[in-house]
Amino acid sequence: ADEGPIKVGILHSLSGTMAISESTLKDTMLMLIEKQNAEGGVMGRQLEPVVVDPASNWPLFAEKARELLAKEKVDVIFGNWTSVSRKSVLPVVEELNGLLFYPVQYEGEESSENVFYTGAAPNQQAIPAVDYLMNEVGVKRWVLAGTDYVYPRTTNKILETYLKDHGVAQEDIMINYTPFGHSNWQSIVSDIKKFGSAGKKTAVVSTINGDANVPFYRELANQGIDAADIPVVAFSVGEQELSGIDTGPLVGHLAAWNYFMSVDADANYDFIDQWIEYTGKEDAVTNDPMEAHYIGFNMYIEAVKKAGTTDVDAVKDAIIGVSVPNLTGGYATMMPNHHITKPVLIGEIQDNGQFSVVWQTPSTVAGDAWSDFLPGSKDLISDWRKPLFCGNYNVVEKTCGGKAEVAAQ
Amino acid sequence: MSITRSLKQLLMACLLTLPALVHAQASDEQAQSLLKQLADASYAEKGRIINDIAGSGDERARQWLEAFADGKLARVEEDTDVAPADTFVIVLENRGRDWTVADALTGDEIGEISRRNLDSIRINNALRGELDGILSVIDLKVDDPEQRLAAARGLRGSVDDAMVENLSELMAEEENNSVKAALEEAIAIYRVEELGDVDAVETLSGSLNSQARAALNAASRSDDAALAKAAKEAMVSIEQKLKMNRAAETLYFGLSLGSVLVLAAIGLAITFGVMGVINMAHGELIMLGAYTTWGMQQLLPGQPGLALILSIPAGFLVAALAGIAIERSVIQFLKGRPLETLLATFGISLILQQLVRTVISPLNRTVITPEWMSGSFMVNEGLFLTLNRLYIIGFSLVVFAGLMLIMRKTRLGLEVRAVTQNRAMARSMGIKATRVDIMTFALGSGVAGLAGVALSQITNVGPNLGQNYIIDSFMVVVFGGVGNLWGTLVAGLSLGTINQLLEPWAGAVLAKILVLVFIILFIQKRPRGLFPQKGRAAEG
Amino acid sequence: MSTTNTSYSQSWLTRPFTERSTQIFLGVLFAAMAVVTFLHVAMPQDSALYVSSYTVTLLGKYLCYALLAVAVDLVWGYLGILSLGHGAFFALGGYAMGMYLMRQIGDRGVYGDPVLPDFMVFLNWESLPWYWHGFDMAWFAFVMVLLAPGILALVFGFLAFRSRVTGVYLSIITQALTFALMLAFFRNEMGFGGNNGLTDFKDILGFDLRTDATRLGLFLATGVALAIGYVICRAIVGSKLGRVSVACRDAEARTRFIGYRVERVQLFVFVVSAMLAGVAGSLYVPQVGIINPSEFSPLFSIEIVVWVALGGRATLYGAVIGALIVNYAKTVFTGVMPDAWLFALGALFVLVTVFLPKGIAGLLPGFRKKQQDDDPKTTGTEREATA
Amino acid sequence: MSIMTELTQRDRVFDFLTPTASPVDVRHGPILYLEDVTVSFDGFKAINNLNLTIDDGELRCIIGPNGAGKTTMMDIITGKTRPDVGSVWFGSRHNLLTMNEPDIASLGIGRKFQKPTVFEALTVFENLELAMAADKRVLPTLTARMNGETKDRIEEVLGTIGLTELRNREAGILSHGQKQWLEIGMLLMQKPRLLLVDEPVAGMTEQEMERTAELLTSLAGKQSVVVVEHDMGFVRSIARTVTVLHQGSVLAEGSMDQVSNDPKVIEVYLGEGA
Amino acid sequence: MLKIEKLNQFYGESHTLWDLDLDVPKGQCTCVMGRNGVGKTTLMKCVMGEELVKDGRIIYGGDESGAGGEDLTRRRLEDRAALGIGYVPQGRQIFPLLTVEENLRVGLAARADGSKQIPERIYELFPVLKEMKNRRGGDLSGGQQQQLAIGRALVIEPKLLILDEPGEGIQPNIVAQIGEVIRRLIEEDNLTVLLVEQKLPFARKYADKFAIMDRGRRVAEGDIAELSDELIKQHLTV
Ligand SMILES: Nc1ncnc2c1ncn2[C@@H]1O[C@H](COP(=O)(O)OP(=O)(O)OP(=O)(O)O)[C@@H](O)[C@H]1O
Ligand SMILES: Nc1ncnc2c1ncn2[C@@H]1O[C@H](COP(=O)(O)OP(=O)(O)OP(=O)(O)O)[C@@H](O)[C@H]1O
Ligand SMILES: NC(N)=O
Ligand SMILES: [Mg+2]
Ligand SMILES: [Mg+2]
Repeated sequence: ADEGPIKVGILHSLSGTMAISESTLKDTMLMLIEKQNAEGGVMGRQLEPVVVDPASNWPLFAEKARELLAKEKVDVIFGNWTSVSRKSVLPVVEELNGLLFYPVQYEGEESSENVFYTGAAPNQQAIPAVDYLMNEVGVKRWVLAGTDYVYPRTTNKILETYLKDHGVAQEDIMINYTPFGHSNWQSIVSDIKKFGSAGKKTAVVSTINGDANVPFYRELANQGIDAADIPVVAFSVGEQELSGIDTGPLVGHLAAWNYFMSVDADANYDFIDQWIEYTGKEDAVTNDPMEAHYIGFNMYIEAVKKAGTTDVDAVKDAIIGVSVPNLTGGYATMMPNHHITKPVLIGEIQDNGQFSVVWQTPSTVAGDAWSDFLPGSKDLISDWRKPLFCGNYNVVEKTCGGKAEVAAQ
Repeated sequence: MSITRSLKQLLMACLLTLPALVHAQASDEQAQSLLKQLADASYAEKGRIINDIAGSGDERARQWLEAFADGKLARVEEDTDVAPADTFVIVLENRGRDWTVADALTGDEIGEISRRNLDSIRINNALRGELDGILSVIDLKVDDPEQRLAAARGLRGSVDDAMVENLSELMAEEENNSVKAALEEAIAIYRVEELGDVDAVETLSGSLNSQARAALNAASRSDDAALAKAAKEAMVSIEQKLKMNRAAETLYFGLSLGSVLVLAAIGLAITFGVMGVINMAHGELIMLGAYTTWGMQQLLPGQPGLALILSIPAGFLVAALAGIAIERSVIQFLKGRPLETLLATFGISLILQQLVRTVISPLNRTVITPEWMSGSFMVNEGLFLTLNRLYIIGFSLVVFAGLMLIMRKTRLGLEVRAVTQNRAMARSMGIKATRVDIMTFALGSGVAGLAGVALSQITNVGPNLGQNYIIDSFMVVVFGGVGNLWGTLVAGLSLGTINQLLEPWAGAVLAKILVLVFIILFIQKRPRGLFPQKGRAAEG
Repeated sequence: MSTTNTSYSQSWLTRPFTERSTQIFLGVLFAAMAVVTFLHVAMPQDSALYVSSYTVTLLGKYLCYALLAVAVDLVWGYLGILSLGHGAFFALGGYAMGMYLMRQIGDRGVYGDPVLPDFMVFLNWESLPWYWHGFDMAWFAFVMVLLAPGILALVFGFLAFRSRVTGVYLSIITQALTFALMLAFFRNEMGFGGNNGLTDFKDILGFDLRTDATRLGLFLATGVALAIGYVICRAIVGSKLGRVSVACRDAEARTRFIGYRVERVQLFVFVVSAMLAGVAGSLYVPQVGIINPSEFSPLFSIEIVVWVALGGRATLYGAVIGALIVNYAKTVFTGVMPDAWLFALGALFVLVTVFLPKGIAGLLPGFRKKQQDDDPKTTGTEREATA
Repeated sequence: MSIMTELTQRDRVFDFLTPTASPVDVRHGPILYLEDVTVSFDGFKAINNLNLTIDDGELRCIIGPNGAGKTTMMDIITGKTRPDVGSVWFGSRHNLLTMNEPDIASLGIGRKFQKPTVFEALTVFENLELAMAADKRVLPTLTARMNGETKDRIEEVLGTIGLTELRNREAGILSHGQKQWLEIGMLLMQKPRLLLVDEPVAGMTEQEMERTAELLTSLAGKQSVVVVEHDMGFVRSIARTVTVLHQGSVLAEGSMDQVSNDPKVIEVYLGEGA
Repeated sequence: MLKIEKLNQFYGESHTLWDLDLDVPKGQCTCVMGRNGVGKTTLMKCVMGEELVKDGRIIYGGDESGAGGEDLTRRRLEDRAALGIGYVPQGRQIFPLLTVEENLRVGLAARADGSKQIPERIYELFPVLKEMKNRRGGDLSGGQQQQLAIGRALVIEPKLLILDEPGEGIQPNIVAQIGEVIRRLIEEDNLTVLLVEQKLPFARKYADKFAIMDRGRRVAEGDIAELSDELIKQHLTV
């Protein structure tokens, strides 16, 4: 209904293992909503946040999504971090025709009519990072280390194909998976050290997630692996993760993101000031998923204005093509595949827990829902505009993948 | 690379001819212009400018280069109260929104400037590597032999034609044998790699240094048959040593993982093993210890080592007090209902976790590793024992010994066992059971706090810390045999070792699964753990 | 005394129906199901009394948990086996059902592969692993719902009980079991979808899972399953075997000396309980729409035990009450006080333990004093049959 | 209903599960032989080369100092403790050392423990019910129904042990002496061929002792009974043959008079005053 | 030494002790008798403080009439040992996983003189305890455990010794010895003994006074010499 406040569901874990990452995103949303309301809301309507705690429990994510959509009747949801939580929520959002903005870098291989992916797809993070290491740093030997779940698995699969396409031999690739929260990195780091002492420049591409990073970096430092010898480029370590690590010994290790807190742009400084004021903590940090929410939120606002309503279908249509400023001085555009355009930045860790950008893509990169480097998906594209209106259109077979019944409509 | 080479050459020359670098001071305009070039240059050009700066002979050069290497050389973008635009500054404190800076030219602290208004001069790993090389060449000449040794070791694999002659001279003059040997090795690597010198292979045989090995490795694939043969022979003896090293390393990893398990479990061996409280909040008590360390470091900024040492008593105290609070408020009402302690302590653990999230932060906290605990202890060139874990092994043994003493040799030990075995009877023998309960629970909790202090040095300090250790802790206590402290020690160490033995060929995930399966099967063989309570009393 | 001696002469299966507590339980359960159905079907959507399908599904989920809790109470309350790994059986039943549901997707997955589930296409699996065969057939999957947890419990229990593993030792190896399974299922190589597990189900037995009717059907099926599970447990507990179980719980060695093969009693009850847990898991999966290795998490299994303890151990209905209350509290608290709900839940656990030693069931009228609350077995210092 | 009953009793057809219960072979006289049995705990020989034979239908008293090994001997017979060496036969067919506790119990060896152990959470009635001789396999136990006959039997035993009034009380609250009686009752319910009774009259009054004596003597003949007791009055009142154990082996054996005048027995056990 | 007045005790609903009076004179051995389940052990537990009493008084110390004594009902269980009360409970209640020596040492804390040594006298009395010093209490035979329980109570050198069927399970010559010890302690150390005993010969031989209980009440008392067959028949047979 187009009256009363616009209800914004916030579906981030505030307890359990993921609270470490997700709880700031809840605060980010609250801050953005507060600011928007202070500016008069949207079309004269105020925004009203509805916060729930899915408690890092995947089925609970689905339940809470249903609660938000069916019971609270929210107009849009911002939420999720892990892929599994998104997978859990996805059927609910599709069934109840909701809108979900997902702010975290992920493995791709998905495009839902109801989900907007404001984090990076692999081609917006992993591939450019590897390009950088290969071309600028001259890395010849690769360690792909990740937590054992689907995002690292897929990313590494893509990278493995990509590296081999670029002439890297099998024996120059070492792949290693560890469980969530892995804390004993001694022998793995020792293996990396050995792998790296073969005389060729070696780098570690890390998709290690969350809590496992602190002990990992500590072990690196203690075993004397220096960024100058074997740099580690991480896709899941941002300012927030660094705020829990003694960064002294990590200076020079890398991360690839679409945003860094240290980026020298006015929009960014404003955002940081706003965040510091909102949290009341001088040492509060911002990070990439926060930027993704910032972008997603603004895109949603623009789309609602454009559509003139919060009606889900209208917003879905309106949002494609919407462009809003990002925090790094450029613009982000919502593409027809529900992914957005992003610049890719490579940063080196500084001793103050910040990244210093050492490289960035010359222009923004559009997110790819389906990877070009996986056999199952290289022929798939996604386009949610009519007449195609399909999340997984096979350009070879000219069919709309598994959604045969949708195509038939 | 050639730029650096010439720079090195220059440095080497200075080094050998002059007692120290001549200190001249270039004019400030010159310096300003150099710094401006550095700031505006692309990464590729920055190398050359470093060269110019180092070669300028300006005594401030080293300061600039170090600041640059640390990413702390910056330019003021717009006029401010403290400095006009385009002033080059060295950032002294780079946290928060306003940074404290010093004028790069005068070296004087000039005040705070908003980060918005500072443009850091960018550096990357490649440049930093080169800078390190330059600085280490300079270090070859210092008085401290340790520093010289480090510099000489650092040179291995990076010697080039430009340096080799000077290095040889330096080696001849060197008095310290270790430094001399390191220099010799550095030169030999160069000779094997670049000149294919068979004689130099001799020097390298037996060396465990990875650069030396890489050189030999390459040489063994050389077309020169004599060289290849010699290199292969040298490799054999190295491989032998490496095998030994690897075995020792695995053992060390195992013991260190084991000692972490022991530390985490040992408090539980008291509260659960001896008192019979199924203490699900044990992990959160560990967490409190870890947060105490963080708190201490906040209280004593800049003294992480002292803070860490003070955290040992403080962590014990905090966790012990929390333990007493738990005992008094809940556990004491559950006498004779041991299973329900599970329910209550589970609730307590939820509360404690959320308390930390609410009061402190849901995010991890930074605990700094003091200097003396970071890095490794070198046994030989191929075997390094990480210091933090070395300390933890020692610490866990000390904690264990202390507990053992308390439980075996003091009155409390006897009384707590009597109370848990037959509370009513113990009381009729005059034992103040309530006091014993409090003290024992406090002891167990305090030891959990100690574990937290230690764990803060290897893992996250965050609200989930406890959750990550609770399952393992129960596993260790039970595997060792409930109520047997020795059992906890042996169980922890052996599970750690088994895990590390399996990990190289099974991978981390499968190794962990195999350890769990091993525990399940082992318990079939010994249904009461490693050190069971034997005899009539236990069997029933 | 509700176990009057006269009831001993009844057949084990009919006895529960003559018991007051079972009659009340079934009455309340079926009445609640009827009311929910009526309010859902007959009330207009905007009525205050309307029960939305969201609520129906939520209730269905609670009932699954209730059945799981009953299964745990059977082994813990009456047999003295504190299983800290019952989540494993629940999850296995869930996976069996999930595999069926995955196969039902057919070519409607994102990659449109008619046989391979999406995650396999995605990770380049060439063909269906052998253990996935047969799950396209409902009957097979439903048999596996019972067999997978049943066989695991049989093998595990056979080993453990034969070796006379008891008390905390047993508890901890059940925990190790579920922990190991969790790690194993996390591995993508296992072929169960790794951490993402199985999702995106479309229909069950030909009914679209997204329709309200199917949801209601699943809710009712769960209610019936709970009723049957409850009656089975009651029947076992009220039979002579139930009394032997209690005997094993309190004095295992002594039970052997009067001629009972304790390990077989334990094995039987354990397997029955595991199967019930499996059924609960299988009904849970289509209702929540996902099964993933976190159901194997040791902390989840501990939580189940907490529900039972909170509700009141060794009563069966206490387990149901505990599961319903805790999970309802979670739903409410995570919604209304997202930042502080753990305080509330934690405090609930603590307060119940301290002030309601018999659990919440202890508040009910007619609660039997006979229910023993503490079990010397699991303290590790059992004293029995000693010289 | 009848179908249900039918169904539930179907498992009775699984006859192949029934162990072919071979009757105890006592054609050669003795029902229990212990030969050269030795058991040691951490090097301490609790039973040392023990030889003992109990005849079918015999009532045997075993006495001996504390720690002589009497309870340990019972542990060995019932399968609780495995001897280091030696052999133990029940009748001439069953080697008890190869069997576990429930098998031995089902063969017909019942035991009363020195420290009374009953099922504390179960009522007195239920304690007796469980002990009752019956098919003790899992499914038969599950489907077991109580008929009038068994109920009468339980009531009868309840009367014998004087706990009729407490039949529905939990066994855990019984006093020490009452538990002793309950254990004797459980033993009676088991109808074993061989009863091993460890200190039955500890804590009983004189008069109860007399009742116990009567009870045990009445059982002898049909069943074999081995009684361990320190109360000489009681032993004297029931004893036919008395065996004296000392330090794990037989010190003396014979009638009560013979034994009580044996100087060795007097020295280590009875004392001058007895 | 111990004066019990109008003691009432309940187990939940069931009223176990009824208005019970009992006098235990100093320096004598008072024997409580009664059939199974009449409440003897319960009475002992009340004196020790293991069970709560509903009402009534237990006066310890003081003179004949109890004046100057202390009301035990208000004392916690653990304080009673320090007052000099030693307890040998029914069923032994030794600490099964402590060694024999540790079992004995447990009592040392309650000793008035603060000695840390186990009195040699105990080993003299029960040589088997010395022999088995390092064995776990739970591994001992029944009779050995009983001896340990008595030895443990003597460690605190009590002024009042409560013995609940001490002879149970002990070989005859040692039973006799225990009797002798009791007498000796009474005579030499002016010990007061409260004894529960079913065995008449033992009671007759070593006790000074008797009290008979029935269904929670005291039904008879007097000097041991007055314990007639009639009383026995009336109260001790079924
Ligand atoms: N598990 C064990 N470990 C060590 N010693 C044991 C163990 N079991 C029994 N003993 C010792 O073996 C001896 C025999 O014990 P047992 O219980 O058989 O004696 P008993 O003849 O029954 O004595 P009582 O008349 O006192 O009951 C005792 O000295 C006892 O301490
Ligand atoms: N914990 C309890 N709860 C309820 N009733 C109990 C409890 N303990 C004992 N009783 C009951 O109280 C009564 C007295 O028990 P008590 O142990 O004092 O008897 P007793 O005189 O010592 O007998 P015995 O000679 O057999 O040792 C008994 O009827 C017993 O069933
Ligand atoms: N999408 C992730 N990082 O799980
Ligand atoms: Mg004995
Ligand atoms: Mg008594």
